[in-house]
Amino acid sequence: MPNLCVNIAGIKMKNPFTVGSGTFGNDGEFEKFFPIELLGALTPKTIRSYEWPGNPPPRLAEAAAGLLSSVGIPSKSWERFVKEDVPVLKKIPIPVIQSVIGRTEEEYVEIVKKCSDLGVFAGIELNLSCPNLKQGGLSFGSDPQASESLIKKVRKQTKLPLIAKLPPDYSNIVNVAKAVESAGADAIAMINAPRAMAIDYKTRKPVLGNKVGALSGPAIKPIAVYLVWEVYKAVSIPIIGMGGIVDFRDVIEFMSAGARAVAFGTINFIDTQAIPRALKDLENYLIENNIDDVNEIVGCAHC
Amino acid sequence: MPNLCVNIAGIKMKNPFTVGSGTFGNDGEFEKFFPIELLGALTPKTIRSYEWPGNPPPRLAEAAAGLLSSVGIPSKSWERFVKEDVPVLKKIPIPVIQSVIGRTEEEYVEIVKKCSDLGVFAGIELNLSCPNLKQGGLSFGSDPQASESLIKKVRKQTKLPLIAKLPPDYSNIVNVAKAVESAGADAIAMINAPRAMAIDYKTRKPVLGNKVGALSGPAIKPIAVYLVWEVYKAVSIPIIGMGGIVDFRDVIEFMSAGARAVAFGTINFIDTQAIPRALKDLENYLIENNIDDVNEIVGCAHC
Amino acid sequence: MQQTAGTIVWNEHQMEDVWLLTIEVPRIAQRIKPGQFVQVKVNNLLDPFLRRPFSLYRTFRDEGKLQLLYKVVGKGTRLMTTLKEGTSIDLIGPLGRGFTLPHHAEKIAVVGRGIGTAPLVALADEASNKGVEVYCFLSAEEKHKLVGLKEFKEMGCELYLHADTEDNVKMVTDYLKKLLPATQFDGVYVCGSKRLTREVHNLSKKYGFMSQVSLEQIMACGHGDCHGCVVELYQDKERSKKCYKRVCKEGPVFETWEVVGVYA
Amino acid sequence: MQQTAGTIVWNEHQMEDVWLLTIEVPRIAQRIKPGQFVQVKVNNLLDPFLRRPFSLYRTFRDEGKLQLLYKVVGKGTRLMTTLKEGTSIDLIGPLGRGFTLPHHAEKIAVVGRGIGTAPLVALADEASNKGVEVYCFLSAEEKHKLVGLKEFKEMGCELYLHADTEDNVKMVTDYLKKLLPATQFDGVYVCGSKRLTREVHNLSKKYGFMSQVSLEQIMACGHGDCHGCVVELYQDKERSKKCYKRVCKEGPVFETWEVVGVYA
Ligand SMILES: Cc1cc2nc3c(=O)[nH]c(=O)nc-3n(C[C@H](O)[C@H](O)[C@H](O)COP(=O)(O)OP(=O)(O)OC[C@H]3O[C@@H](n4cnc5c(N)ncnc54)[C@H](O)[C@@H]3O)c2cc1C
Ligand SMILES: Cc1cc2nc3c(=O)[nH]c(=O)nc-3n(C[C@H](O)[C@H](O)[C@H](O)COP(=O)(O)OP(=O)(O)OC[C@H]3O[C@@H](n4cnc5c(N)ncnc54)[C@H](O)[C@@H]3O)c2cc1C
Ligand SMILES: Cc1cc2nc3c(=O)[nH]c(=O)nc-3n(C[C@H](O)[C@H](O)[C@H](O)COP(=O)(O)O)c2cc1C
Ligand SMILES: Cc1cc2nc3c(=O)[nH]c(=O)nc-3n(C[C@H](O)[C@H](O)[C@H](O)COP(=O)(O)O)c2cc1C
Ligand code: FES
Ligand code: FES
Repeated sequence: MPNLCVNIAGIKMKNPFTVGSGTFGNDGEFEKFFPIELLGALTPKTIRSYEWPGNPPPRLAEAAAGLLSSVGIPSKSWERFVKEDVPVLKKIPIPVIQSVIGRTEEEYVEIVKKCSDLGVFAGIELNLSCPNLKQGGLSFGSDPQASESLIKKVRKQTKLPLIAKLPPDYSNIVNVAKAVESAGADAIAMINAPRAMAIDYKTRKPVLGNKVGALSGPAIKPIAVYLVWEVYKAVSIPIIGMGGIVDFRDVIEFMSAGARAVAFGTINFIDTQAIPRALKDLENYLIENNIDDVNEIVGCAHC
Repeated sequence: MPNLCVNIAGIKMKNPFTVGSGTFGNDGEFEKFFPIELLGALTPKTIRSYEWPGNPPPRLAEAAAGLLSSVGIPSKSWERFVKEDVPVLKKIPIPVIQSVIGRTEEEYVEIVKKCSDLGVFAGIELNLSCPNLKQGGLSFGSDPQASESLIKKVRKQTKLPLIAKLPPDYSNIVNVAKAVESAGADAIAMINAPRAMAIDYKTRKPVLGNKVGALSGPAIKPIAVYLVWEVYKAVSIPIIGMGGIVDFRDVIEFMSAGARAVAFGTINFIDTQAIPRALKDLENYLIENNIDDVNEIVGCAHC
Repeated sequence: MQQTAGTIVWNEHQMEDVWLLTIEVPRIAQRIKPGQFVQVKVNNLLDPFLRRPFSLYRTFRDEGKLQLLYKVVGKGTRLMTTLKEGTSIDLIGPLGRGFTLPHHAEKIAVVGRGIGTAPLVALADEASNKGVEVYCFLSAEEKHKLVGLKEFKEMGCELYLHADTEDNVKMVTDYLKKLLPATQFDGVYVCGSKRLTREVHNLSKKYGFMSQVSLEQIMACGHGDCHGCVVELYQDKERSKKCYKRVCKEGPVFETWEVVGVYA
Repeated sequence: MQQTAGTIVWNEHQMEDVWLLTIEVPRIAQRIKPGQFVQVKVNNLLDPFLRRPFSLYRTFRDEGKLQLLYKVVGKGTRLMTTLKEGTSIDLIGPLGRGFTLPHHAEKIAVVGRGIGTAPLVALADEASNKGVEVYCFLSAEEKHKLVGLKEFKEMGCELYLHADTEDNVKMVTDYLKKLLPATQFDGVYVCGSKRLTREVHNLSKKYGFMSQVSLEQIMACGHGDCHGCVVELYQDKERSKKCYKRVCKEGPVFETWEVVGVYA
């Protein structure tokens, strides 16, 4: 059997598979469709340090080979999170990477400290890229200075591996990646869904309640693979690659471009069996191709 | 009959339809599938001031609801262009907008002057966004300073309407749009295809000869509409919108977002009748919706 | 709730643009309840990209079969009409919270308009099997577009019909109004019209019966994970605070008090 | 060249993973020549996104019909097997530069391997109709995978067959070699194998006959507009300079001297 374990900044994953934050599980229900142990790590939905309703409906529109969404990271209060979600997350038998967001540096610092102090997480993912918020997220992730300053502050709050989740920002992503690396981030997750929008041809008004949304799914895969390819050349911390992954072929594509782990996102909404199937297919692929260790394919398209 | 005429910086188009440079016609063959008079304007493939072979094959890969390509703007010599192409372009009974590119400011200046002096073009489109070149194109279009400086120099060479074609660059596009406007560009064409890539899961190497390519087609439409929406808010020069247009509904979507004209791109490769059909459908739509003038829908999603 | 492959038993045109799809899929058919729905993958391509949600229309538990009644409105439903007998179809279900039929219910009313009548057929079926008396109030633009007539008749339901073209002053709930309060309903269930939902809700307040409505919203996952299908509803019976609820998870069946004044 | 809807007359499984598609489409069928191809829209969805190119296999001009012989290799061709008799299919054609049959040709040879034999059937058909004698040299991995046997026989061609499994030292061109120079060919046409292309080219240099090869490359438009389907070939007979040529426009049929040493 080939080795499937990967190590993301000290987080030991028994295979390279995780999920895109916000695209898998809810209300403590992480095993609706397959045993959670199949995953290398779990990345639950981004939380805030305060209660938040999210964006007004409609929040979804179908796009060509993709999904347009503007959920806006609804969040329960910290108290309810601790009472309702943490006990469930504690019992998860694989590493849990909690994704967090803030509107200001202070809010990021607060939520990172709180999460770190809980002692249940294997790592913290900083969502620097939510495309559906007026404040926070993207305003950090598209600016090398702002993201560097933020990571430095947050770094002091936790010894846990810090993963910076970046937006698909062509001209800045390489500089932002370098900035978060030098500021002490341990890994990069990419890409978050690019900002996008649809207008109803009948009403000639935006389809989404929030007007602007984000595009995810297979439509964005060639963009995501390209950006992973570029960032891999620029940094030495590991990359968790995502954006349109559907099957094991996409997994190999992202890993060859430079991702050490991969996240299944939007496909979870449509094919709840995508992850178990891809895991089996990946194993078979490695065997058939005489690859002993999945780590061998990381970045191999660059040679 | 509703009015379909639009005016792009003095270029009078009898309807809002043009084609994405590089996606329609060739070798003087512009009427293979329908009479050219159906178009409001013709935008032939980008030319250089010198001969160029383009990128090595393979240049194409299929993507989800899109096309990945890396043609790299092959170009004949200026002499052959003048001898072989110009006589054909002269006879085109609609405005012809010639797209041009250079690797340096000097090359842009040279090709703009040469084209302007020919006296056959209704306007010149500056390709500031070719995603498949090592030099030129994108390096200008993703940088407000560089594009401003370039437009200023080029502006002096011609009295023809100057259209700046921009790349889909999230963090810079609004600033670049403002910069080209203030430097004297008369219109903006957007978007060019975003950089993208595919890796063959069997060989684990890039599929394209050029490794990196660009993604076009319906996959990118929600991104393109969003960027038009943002640029429309920032500038007052007209926008020629494109990116994944397939039918009249997409035309209305782009125009509602703020485009005054639209370009059909990749769809021309797949459905040679897309333009004539969309034109008829657009007319019917305007009639059914009691819209007297197509200009009324420009930007109407913003109200 | 599970994702599983069913086999198409038949797919036949019913009337106008309404089709009936019969699927053999025991693992869902034996569990699904009236008001719940399934998420259908229309083909195995990326276009259309999302699954399409359809309510349970009828179920034949012993045979492991269920039926969906669907109206052709766009790309996905148009493709569904080409599904062939004997081929396989990928479903997720049962999904959502169905209708509540009170334990000792004796009489209920269903109020449906157009294709919105589909889930009410499932409910009437279950209720009449349990010996509950079912009154049906059906509405449509035109008489020949009324949905479920034959089925309700076979179940022995009392029928009240209304078509806009024949009498556009009245509403089908006017018949319901006339029966009240003489006839006592243990529950009134509505689907397919905001106007009828408001009417039912007003009558429920006046006469004190339970009333539920089944909502629709565009969905991605259908199983609570994407938070995309929310509608704004009242949070509690006081109707002072509003909140977002997921149609696929907290619904698609809601109490009319949650809905009326916000979403309907 | 035009885009037009044809009607599927039949779509039948031939052998192994090879299918035969017969389309009634007079406007293309009456114009298309051997070696030319059509661009097929496999369905009317966005997946698959691109058209798929297929060479002319046979044409029945009087009936306005043409045939494509296709091998199932991926998503597009798999979907093509589901195309139903009587339904419509969208085509662009005729496309590309076909084979050149010299005016006073008396004898030609076709050298095909696997599904690459398809366009050679069209050529043999035209040639034998004009009274040209056709020698066929066919190769495949296994004997039962040889393509076009029945058709070539019906045309009265002389057949030379070769299967890797039965004799993997020899090549099918060895038969051709033996006939040379005693037999004089006015043209030799090859498709489906780089190795066979090189062999044919070497023989053509030695014995001075014209030789052409049909190439494949992934295509977007198929009609010269996208510049995506280029291959690197020799620019002129001196074979000193190379350049990019479009398979869909300058090809798919090239002279072997253009190809051998660069692309084959
Ligand atoms: C819980 C629930 C139960 C339903 N039950 C039935 C039923 O029993 N019979 C029936 O005919 N219809 C039912 N619908 C509506 C049905 O899902 C839509 O008509 C169908 O999805 C339209 O798909 P389309 O591709 O034909 O249309 P398109 O216009 O191509 O759809 C475009 C997009 O909009 C979405 N969409 C369009 N209309 C609706 C809608 N009303 N609700 C949710 N999403 C929509 C589609 O999923 C798709 O993403 C139900 C909807 C929901 C939410
Ligand atoms: C001029 C020409 C004539 C052809 N004639 C025939 C014929 O008569 N019979 C036949 O069986 N096949 C023929 N082919 C090959 C045929 O086009 C491909 O096998 C087919 O496109 C594969 O599609 P798919 O979706 O099944 O495979 P996929 O693997 O899903 O295709 C993926 C992508 O690769 C492209 N592609 C894959 N293989 C080829 C190829 N060999 N050439 C060009 N594009 C390819 C497809 O268009 C698609 O974009 C011809 C190709 C060309 C260029
Ligand atoms: C409905 C939805 C909700 C999402 N929520 C979050 C979130 O809370 N935090 C986050 O970092 N990313 C979020 N994402 C982004 C995904 O994690 C992922 O980065 C993106 O969708 C690209 O991957 P995909 O194309 O495979 O979905 C969300 C995406 C979708 C579609
Ligand atoms: C094969 C191909 C060649 C292109 N060549 C050019 C070009 O020469 N100059 C240019 O400005 N844009 C070029 N483009 C970009 C298109 O004009 C257009 O901006 C882009 O494809 C987005 O539109 P679409 O999605 O409708 O194709 C090319 C695109 C493709 C697919
Ligand atoms: S559709 Fe995803 S939460 Fe309801
Ligand atoms: S496929 Fe477009 S030029 Fe050949």
